[in-house]
Amino acid sequence: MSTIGNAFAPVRDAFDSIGDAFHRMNQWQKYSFYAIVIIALYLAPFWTDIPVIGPIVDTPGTQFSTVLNDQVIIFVLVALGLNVVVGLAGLLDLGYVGFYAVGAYVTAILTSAHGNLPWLLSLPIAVVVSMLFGVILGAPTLRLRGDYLAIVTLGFGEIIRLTAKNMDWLGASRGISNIKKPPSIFGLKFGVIDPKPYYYLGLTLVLIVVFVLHRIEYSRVGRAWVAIREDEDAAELMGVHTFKFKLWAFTIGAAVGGLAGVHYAGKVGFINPDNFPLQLSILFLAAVVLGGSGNMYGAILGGVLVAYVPERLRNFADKRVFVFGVVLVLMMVFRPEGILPKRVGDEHKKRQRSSQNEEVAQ
Amino acid sequence: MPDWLIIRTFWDLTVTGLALGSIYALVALGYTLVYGVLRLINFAHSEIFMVGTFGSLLASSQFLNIPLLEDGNYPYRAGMTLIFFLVVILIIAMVFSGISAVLLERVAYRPLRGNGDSIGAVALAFLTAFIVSLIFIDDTQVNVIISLVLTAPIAYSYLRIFKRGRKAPRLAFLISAIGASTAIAEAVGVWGTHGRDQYQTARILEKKTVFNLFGTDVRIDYVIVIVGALLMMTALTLFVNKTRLGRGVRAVAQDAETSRILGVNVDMIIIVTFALGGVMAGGAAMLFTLVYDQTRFNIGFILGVKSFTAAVLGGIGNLKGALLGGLVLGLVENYGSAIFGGQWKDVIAFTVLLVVLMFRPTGLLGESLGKARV
Amino acid sequence: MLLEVTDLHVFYGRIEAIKGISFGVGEGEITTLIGANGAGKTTTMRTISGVRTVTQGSVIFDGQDITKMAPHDRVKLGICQAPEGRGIFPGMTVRENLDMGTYVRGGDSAQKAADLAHVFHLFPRLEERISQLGGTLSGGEQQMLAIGRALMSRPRLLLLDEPSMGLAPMLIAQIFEIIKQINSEGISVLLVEQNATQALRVAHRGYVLETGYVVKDGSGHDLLEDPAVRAAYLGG
Amino acid sequence: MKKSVLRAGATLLALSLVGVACGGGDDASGNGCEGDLKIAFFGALTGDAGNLGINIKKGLDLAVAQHNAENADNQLVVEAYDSQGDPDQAPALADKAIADPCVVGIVGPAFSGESAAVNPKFEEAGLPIITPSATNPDLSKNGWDIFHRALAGDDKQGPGAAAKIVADGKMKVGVVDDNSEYGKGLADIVQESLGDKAVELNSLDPEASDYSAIITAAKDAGVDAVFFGGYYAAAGKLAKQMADAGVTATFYSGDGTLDVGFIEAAGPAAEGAILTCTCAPFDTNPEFLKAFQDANDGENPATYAAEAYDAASVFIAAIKDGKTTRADILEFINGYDAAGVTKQLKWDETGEVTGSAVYAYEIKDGAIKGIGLIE
Repeated sequence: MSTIGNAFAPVRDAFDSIGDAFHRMNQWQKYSFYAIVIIALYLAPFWTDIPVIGPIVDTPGTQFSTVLNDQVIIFVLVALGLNVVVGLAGLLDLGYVGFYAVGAYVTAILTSAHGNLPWLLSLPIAVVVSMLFGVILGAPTLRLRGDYLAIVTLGFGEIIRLTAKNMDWLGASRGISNIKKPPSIFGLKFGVIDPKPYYYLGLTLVLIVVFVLHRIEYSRVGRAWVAIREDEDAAELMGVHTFKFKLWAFTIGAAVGGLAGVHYAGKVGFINPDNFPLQLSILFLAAVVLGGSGNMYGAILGGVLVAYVPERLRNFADKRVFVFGVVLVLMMVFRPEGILPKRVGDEHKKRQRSSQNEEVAQ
Repeated sequence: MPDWLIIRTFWDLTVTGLALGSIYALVALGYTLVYGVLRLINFAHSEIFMVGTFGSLLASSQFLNIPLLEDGNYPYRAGMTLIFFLVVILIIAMVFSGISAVLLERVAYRPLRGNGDSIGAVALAFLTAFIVSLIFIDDTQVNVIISLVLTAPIAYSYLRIFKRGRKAPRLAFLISAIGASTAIAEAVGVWGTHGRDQYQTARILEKKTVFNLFGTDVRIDYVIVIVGALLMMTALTLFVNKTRLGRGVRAVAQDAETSRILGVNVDMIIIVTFALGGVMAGGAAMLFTLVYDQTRFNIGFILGVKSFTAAVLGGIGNLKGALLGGLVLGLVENYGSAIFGGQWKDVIAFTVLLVVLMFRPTGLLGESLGKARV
Repeated sequence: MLLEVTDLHVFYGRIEAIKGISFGVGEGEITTLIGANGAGKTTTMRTISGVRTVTQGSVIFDGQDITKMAPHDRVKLGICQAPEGRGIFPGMTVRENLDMGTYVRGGDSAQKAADLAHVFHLFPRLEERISQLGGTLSGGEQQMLAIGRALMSRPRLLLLDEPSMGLAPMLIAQIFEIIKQINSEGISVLLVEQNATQALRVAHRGYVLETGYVVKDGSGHDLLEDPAVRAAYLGG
Repeated sequence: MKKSVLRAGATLLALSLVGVACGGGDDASGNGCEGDLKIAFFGALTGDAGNLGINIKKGLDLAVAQHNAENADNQLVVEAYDSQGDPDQAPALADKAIADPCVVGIVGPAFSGESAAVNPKFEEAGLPIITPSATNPDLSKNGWDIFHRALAGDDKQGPGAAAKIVADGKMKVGVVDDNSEYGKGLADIVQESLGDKAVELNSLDPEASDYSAIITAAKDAGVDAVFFGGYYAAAGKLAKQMADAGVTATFYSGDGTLDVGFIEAAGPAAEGAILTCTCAPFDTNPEFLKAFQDANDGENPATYAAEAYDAASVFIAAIKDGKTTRADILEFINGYDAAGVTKQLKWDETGEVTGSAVYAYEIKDGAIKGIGLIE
């Protein structure tokens, strides 16, 4: 039997060779490349005005720049956070929407329902509270393995949503309105209609998160995560304090999820429990795995796709969720590691691919 | 004794809790069987149940031609006719669920095991052509025709890709499952005759009280559900423990590699496993429509999450655990609702799960399909 | 020859584990493959059982080409293996484990009872443990169970992968006695062993494997006497 | 290879800059509309609550079609924004509507939840809205100038429903809701109005299948009526399961249940159920009824269709009056006072329609029958 992987090998090789080309660039070239990409991204709300590209990227029925912020930025932030939990530490979290909800609710409570803090001040508080929730959920449950953790986290997400729905103090099913907006700065007015300032803010948050996560990933903590993901028992034997690092993964993931919630609450100004359904957790997970679990840039791409494609496909409004489901299956059948799989050393890569060839019935 | 609602209505809550719990348990069996054999959360199992409810809907409305109402009243049947109708509906629901479970395995899982075959390739090819044609034309009939034409060449190339197949990582199975689940539910929601609305199923069983339990009237449909579920579960346990294929299922669950060496056809066993889970879900679906006489495209989701919770609560991979978990969950939900109010029902269910797993990390009865014995 | 393996190549992903070996097992003979860890012995066994796919080469059993045959069809032909590490189903009783040996064959209960009696005759310990779970047996008992289970399939060719691994010397001697006895009943045996001395002593024919190649072959007796083999595998 | 990566990035950047240059920050709120003016539908056409949105759009379509037939030189277009009733999806649609200068009025948003999410946007854009169905009382308390309701809110309906229940001689009323913004809001008002006649039975999950725990509590309390705040699908399941469990209490519910879907779901158990709505019975205005039937293959207008027709008529009246900008139309609406098919259309400063009424309906022989005004 041929052992050369699947028919997407050319695609994978293309990605690999782009990656290799990138790695061969010198410092100066790399930085200018980053700069170009980042500037282009900041200009994304105007892409629809570009002659040929505009009609291709524009979303029918919905405002492109609103989609960029409300859907794409939120999904990218969340995917980045969830990637730490699922992709790096290998912990299957089906209730990640819970942290997103915590971030949004803390902001809502502090700036509207029970307080009058400015949005900016609520941000660090909400992030810290989200991390606390990460610890609260993680500490008792991280001893559970794989699929048990999945259902427990799923339950956690539901508990958060239902608690918000049933407690008057949290606005119950009415939700919380009049959430404060981010402060106007550099001439950017954070109003109700124009989504562009929120997008700039969101993109900035994404870049900061990417930078921070990048640092963490290549630190001792990141290496410990990889060790846990590959073989938890072996990691434990090697002296990695697995519980501590798993908890860290959970907490950092929660912080990013919470941050996304803060950004969302500040943008929409009104939240209610129905904004945080269980299905959203599943979409978040789909984003991470679709893009390439374990690779930050894969997670970003996955977030963009899962958020953007259904909006782009609004033409066949009621069939787009069906199409999305089928696309997920097809993607997993033909590119199971995601679009941008995690990049590993060449030797390691070979070993990994060959071990995936083992034909054991799972 | 304090005069609490839960105490006043204890037996009432118990009967209805056991009935709902029996349905949870039957669906939980599907999760547990597949998990036991493949170590895979078959996320789309909930939709297998949903398909079963539509199977019983079609059975009563199309095959048996029973109207929803006769002169403004339910079309009750009695005696042998009733039994015959119920059996026909049960079998058709089981066939619907069983076949869809097996198809699901072929399309969404088997190719990921690096083992795809022509049925999976054809189905995936058809779906590919269909969604691609959807982008250009939004007319279902035309789409179907285009897709049928394009199926063969695409299937051929898919089959070639399968041939070079390799095994996908675990997470990919879960996402594929989620995708399949979404697609199945949405397909019914989009192309079903009532779309996303509720469907009513004909009620042929008059819901009479059959006996009185500590002052609570127990209705015939609840008795049928509980007894039916127990019978089906016993049949399944006997099958798994006493038959050759059943032994194969247990063997693969415990050690797939050795099973192959001893001549067990693992692919065959996986099909059997999905079929068994599907048949149980079909039975659950028939019992469900018997009590609630309605269904909907998204009916599987909540019930699926609950049943999966039940499976984990009892110990996933463990047949007795599925039964115990289902019944416990049904009861806990009902008692909890009486104490804290219905809106906290799901919170209570998940909290119980959390607490149980903290003290017993592999559920009430622990894992392992192989160890599940009568 | 009952089993003839010709120019066998097997890959694990991109790594070639077996690089073209040829050997045979004669009808009614005990044949042994000896070699160090990683020489490819277990891979060879799994290939003969059909669990691993062959990249190149052929496997002929009793004149029939079985290179591409599914594992369960090979068991039907009479090839059965007691795998490395014994592969006992931990959640099944001894009786159920033995029944798994007849999984493919099916057969009537009288036949099964006779086979069971035969296995219990060879391994009286198993009868004592009949309703105990496989996972609770000792290492020696598990090995007996693995061999017994393979015998239940009424094999023409019994594949034994490291039957002496992890056992006390007393038990090892006992196991090899039983292998001889099984062979004397007309069952051909392919034996893979690190314990080369014992293996060559009972074997009619032996092959020495090194990193995917056959480096030497001959009768069991000749190999035992071969100075190079002695130096490398027999501890002087 | 490395060059090409850089080049691709640079191209993207250049294109973006071109985009900025020719995009120009045009503001949407002016009347820069080229082409026909649009009246937009905003709400669910697909998704779980699609039925109600479809009713509304039919009313809107009828009004616009009548206008277009009579005024060949002044054609209007109906633009539909299908939010699926989801507050998460609504903002991007609202922004699109705001950015389209031709959209001068909105019939919607259909639901209370999405209204809370997007009405602040419409307010800031000065885009007038008339909702034919969002009845949550809090909506009119936000000081939105653009906000108008074509029917009374639940603060009118709730006391009306309670009055009807009391008038029917019920002494012990179990109050249940579906824990939605609309359902819980309405149920709370009903419960408050009923005072000590009410027995709180808490909330149910509309997506769940089994309501036996709540029914057990209702049985235990010995209620002679049950009021349900929520939508028709859950109402049908609840009514049926209550009947199965031998609860003989009369079933009451609000406008969310006023749909044939309720009768379908509840079967014979729906008989005798009393529903309230601040919307008018479909046959209130024979002229409208006939026009609607003619346009829809003899189908009767369902819940909110007449209110949507009224809402659209007000926008059309403004446009006929020569108003073409959002600001002018808004001013026109705020000063409007004329009879519609359902009621006199005149709004107070909070956007509540004056002179509204609560109607009662009964399910009889498998159909919805209006049984008149509740005093």
